[in-house]
Amino acid sequence: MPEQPYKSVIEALLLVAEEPLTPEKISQVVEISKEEVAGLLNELREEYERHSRGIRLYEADEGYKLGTPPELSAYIEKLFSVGASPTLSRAALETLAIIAYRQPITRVEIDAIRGVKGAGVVDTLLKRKLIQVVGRKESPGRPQLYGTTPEFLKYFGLNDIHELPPLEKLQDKE
Amino acid sequence: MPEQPYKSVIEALLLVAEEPLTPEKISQVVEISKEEVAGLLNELREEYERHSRGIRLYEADEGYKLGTPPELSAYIEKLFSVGASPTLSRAALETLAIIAYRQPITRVEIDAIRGVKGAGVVDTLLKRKLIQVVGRKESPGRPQLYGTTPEFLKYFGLNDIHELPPLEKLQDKE
Amino acid sequence: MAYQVKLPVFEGPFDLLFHLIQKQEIDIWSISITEITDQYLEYLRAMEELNLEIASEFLVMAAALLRLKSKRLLPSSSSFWEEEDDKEILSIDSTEDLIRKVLEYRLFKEAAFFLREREKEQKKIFFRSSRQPRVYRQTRQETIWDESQEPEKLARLFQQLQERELKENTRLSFTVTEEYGLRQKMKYITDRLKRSKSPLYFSSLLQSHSVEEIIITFFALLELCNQSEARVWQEKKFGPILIEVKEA
Repeated sequence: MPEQPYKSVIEALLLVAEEPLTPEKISQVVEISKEEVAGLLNELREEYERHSRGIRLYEADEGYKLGTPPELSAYIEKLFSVGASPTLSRAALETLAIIAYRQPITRVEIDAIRGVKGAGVVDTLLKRKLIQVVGRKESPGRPQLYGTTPEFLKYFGLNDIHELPPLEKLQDKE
Repeated sequence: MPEQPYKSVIEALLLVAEEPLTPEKISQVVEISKEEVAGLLNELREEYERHSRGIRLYEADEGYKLGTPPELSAYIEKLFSVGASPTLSRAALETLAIIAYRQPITRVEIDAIRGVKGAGVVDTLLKRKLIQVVGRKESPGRPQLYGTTPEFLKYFGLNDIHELPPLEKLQDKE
Repeated sequence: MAYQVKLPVFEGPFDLLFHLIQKQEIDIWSISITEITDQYLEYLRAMEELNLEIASEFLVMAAALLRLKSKRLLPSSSSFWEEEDDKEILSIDSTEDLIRKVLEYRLFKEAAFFLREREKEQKKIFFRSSRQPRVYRQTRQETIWDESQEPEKLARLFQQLQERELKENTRLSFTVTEEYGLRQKMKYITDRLKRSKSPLYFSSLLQSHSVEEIIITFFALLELCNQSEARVWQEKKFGPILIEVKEA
């Protein structure tokens, strides 16, 4: 491996790690002693604070991870609530559930299941890119068919539409 | 909101954002002009490089996100204990190049350019979500037409399909 | 052990041809089809000697090249060449056509090379995983975490909706039959059918077009079919429903 300042290596590891990193793990990857790791982690922590950066080093689960300074929480909350991220209304979630499990599906079919005319809801979901037009039904009027988007998967943290929880079998309709 | 150095706020936002952050979004959250945001992003980028840190600022999807310096890849791979992820075969890359520049295109048309029947290659690319069916050609048999996906752009670190160099320009390289 | 000859590997016949032309270091448009064909066959022979498997496309190209070569030896007016119109992936009409195809292939070979470089570069960069902020938000105690983002909630909602739909459908059909009277409607339909000389449209049986009426009329019709009193058909999928009396 190329010679790199170990501190930057540790910072990179912390940036991409999915879980808190233990000094053992870091020492194993970087191939320096646990003591050296501890020293470098301390340096990192101090640098983050001294230069009033947007990053902090936190301990969690016997490991370390990067997080944001508590005093910036207002900004972070704003980030997650601004624009495209208001939580979905119940109507929107119901509609989304129907589309997810019954795609491709038309508006009329959605309304029939919900028992309500939900004109605006579909448009909202379209605008948020959680659903998209996937074709047209070969029936009178050739209504548009809707399906979910990659954005939808991301929103619910799914890798694949098949990761949607399976539905328990309902009794067969008479 | 508390008075905070804007640069640290932006760094914090980049750290927690789920998707590349556009200057617009940042400007909206931090409540400073887009020009100021652009200036601060530049300062951040330079600081990361100058101090040889483990963090870099990257552009993607018209936004910005944090990633690691390419020269540390060996360590990251070790952390995830994966070898470098498999690269695409030459056949796959050739096929992908043809689809990228000539989309929408059918299998037969791809084969004609390559001079080889590449049945399996297209399927592999479909499975890897680098290409998708974008329609059917209005010719006998109505063969499927293929095009590239957003995943394709991400894979090659492109913001836009137009960032592909023009074909004629590739030709100049004798 | 015999020494091993290393043969370069080519993605396809065009790839090989391009390599051969490039080796000659001449303008591609002035290649001699005879020379190229010979070199091409030589390569295939070398592959054979090494017991390498030769993909069929390489052989098809060899045939195409030989054809081009011999074409030059025969008078061009000869009708000898107007035979089989092979719809193979490789149909090459002339040397110019061949060169055009090789050049086109080369463009994409370059493009593939460009993509390879981008791929290499990208593979070295790692980003924060997009699932990470969840962890971050949870550990920060004040949960911004929003349960509407849980896929399980979707499943629950859908299940509830399906159950409700089931209940409502049963209730609807029950009350409808009660209120309107199936018998009455059946009698109405048979009367109309007997009076009419030509088949009736389903829609002409309706007076109010309310959901309830449509359903009851449909049920009545089904019942009549069941009792072999009426014959029902559609001329095409989703077309209008036509009805006539079924003669005994």
